[in-house]
Amino acid sequence: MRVRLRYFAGAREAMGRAEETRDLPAGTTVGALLGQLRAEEPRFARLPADMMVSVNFEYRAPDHLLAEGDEVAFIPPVSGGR
Amino acid sequence: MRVRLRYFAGAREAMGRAEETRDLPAGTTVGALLGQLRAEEPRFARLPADMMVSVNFEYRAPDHLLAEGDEVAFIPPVSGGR
Amino acid sequence: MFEITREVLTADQVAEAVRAPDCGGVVTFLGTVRSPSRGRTVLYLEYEAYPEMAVRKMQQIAEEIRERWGITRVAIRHRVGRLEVGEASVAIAVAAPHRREAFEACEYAIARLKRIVPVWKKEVWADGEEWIGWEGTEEVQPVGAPAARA
Amino acid sequence: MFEITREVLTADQVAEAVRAPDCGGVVTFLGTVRSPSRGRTVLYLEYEAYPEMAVRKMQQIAEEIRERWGITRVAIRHRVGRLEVGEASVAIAVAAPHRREAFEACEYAIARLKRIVPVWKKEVWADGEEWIGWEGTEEVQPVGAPAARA
Repeated sequence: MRVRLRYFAGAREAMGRAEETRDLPAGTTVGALLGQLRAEEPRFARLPADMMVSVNFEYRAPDHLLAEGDEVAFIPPVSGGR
Repeated sequence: MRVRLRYFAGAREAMGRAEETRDLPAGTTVGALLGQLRAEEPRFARLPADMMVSVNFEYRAPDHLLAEGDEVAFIPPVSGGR
Repeated sequence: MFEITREVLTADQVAEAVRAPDCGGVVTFLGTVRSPSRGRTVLYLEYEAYPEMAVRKMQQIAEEIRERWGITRVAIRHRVGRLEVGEASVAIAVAAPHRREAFEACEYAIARLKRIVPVWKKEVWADGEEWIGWEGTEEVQPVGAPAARA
Repeated sequence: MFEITREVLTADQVAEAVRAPDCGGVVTFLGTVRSPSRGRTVLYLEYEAYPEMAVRKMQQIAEEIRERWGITRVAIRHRVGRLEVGEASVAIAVAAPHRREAFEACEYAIARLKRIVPVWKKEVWADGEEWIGWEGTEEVQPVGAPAARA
């Protein structure tokens, strides 16, 4: 299945790109995707530990199952003293 | 001594005037002025019990001493659910 | 900015008056004419002020806010004359470095204004009118200063 | 009115969007760019959003306010792009029949926005820049959903 990945703010700058598309095996979870990206890309492994993940615009936990066409975003901590 | 009296809102309508000037003996207090006005004018005696009095734009208690040129205002309860 | 005015009030007027580079938050309150009010359909309202005293009491509220929160950027405007339903009768803005204090001080300002600023409103309905807060009474008791602030 | 925009924000835009005859109070919050920030002089800020998600999260905040206070009149706008010191990055307005609830709900909205709406800012100083809240780290831990709301 194909999923779209999006990076924002510091994550976008660290990754050097705003988005990409990945082919993943059916049954891949958010946590498994994170594990794969960390293994493949040292830059991804250095993203902040308290980064959150959204799937189709909702925050999701690592056990969330991905599906064909999902949009997955990596969301560093949102801005502070506004 | 001469003092200026001012009436607002319901007090103005009940008294039929917005202001007047009075000659008072030296040493007159706010309370004594109230007593005099109540005795002289039944309309004044019927103003609300929780009305407040200001002298020169400050709320004052009945024992406050009036002085030449003072501006005394009778202030019905201010507006509620605004 | 502390004033009694016959002009239309907006949030921007007071917000712009208090904004400052060292203040991260601006809280604005608009009090608007409601209808129905206490179960009756309001046609319009008439506001009346004791303007010289009202402005002094607005300044006093700003001074209380400065003492209590250290906030110096406060604007208060109250409209008088005829107001239609939905129009703003009072506009308050408070700017502060941190938003918690700005919210607290703005809410304090409107609560104090309603207690100490001499402004009255008359509600006008299809079948009558009444000064709000005004209840003429036969009984007369001693008249004094308002209770000290909380 | 829930939006991410590149336009200048004002208090009036959001206040006018929520005003209603049965609401006696409108509380508006403007969050503005501060300088100095954490001890450094700010030249300007760059805001970036995940706009599709940010608008949905603003709508979620309005829904939470409806559940908690029964208030239905909420507007939230967030600006993105380059902002100068003193300009507003976020504008929120809440109208309610009674002012207490309007203050509470407006303060709730900005607190929630800062937790769940995906918007980031980069502070730019004379000698550098930094994404606020962003701290790149060698350590990687499990990534999950934000804590449930209070």
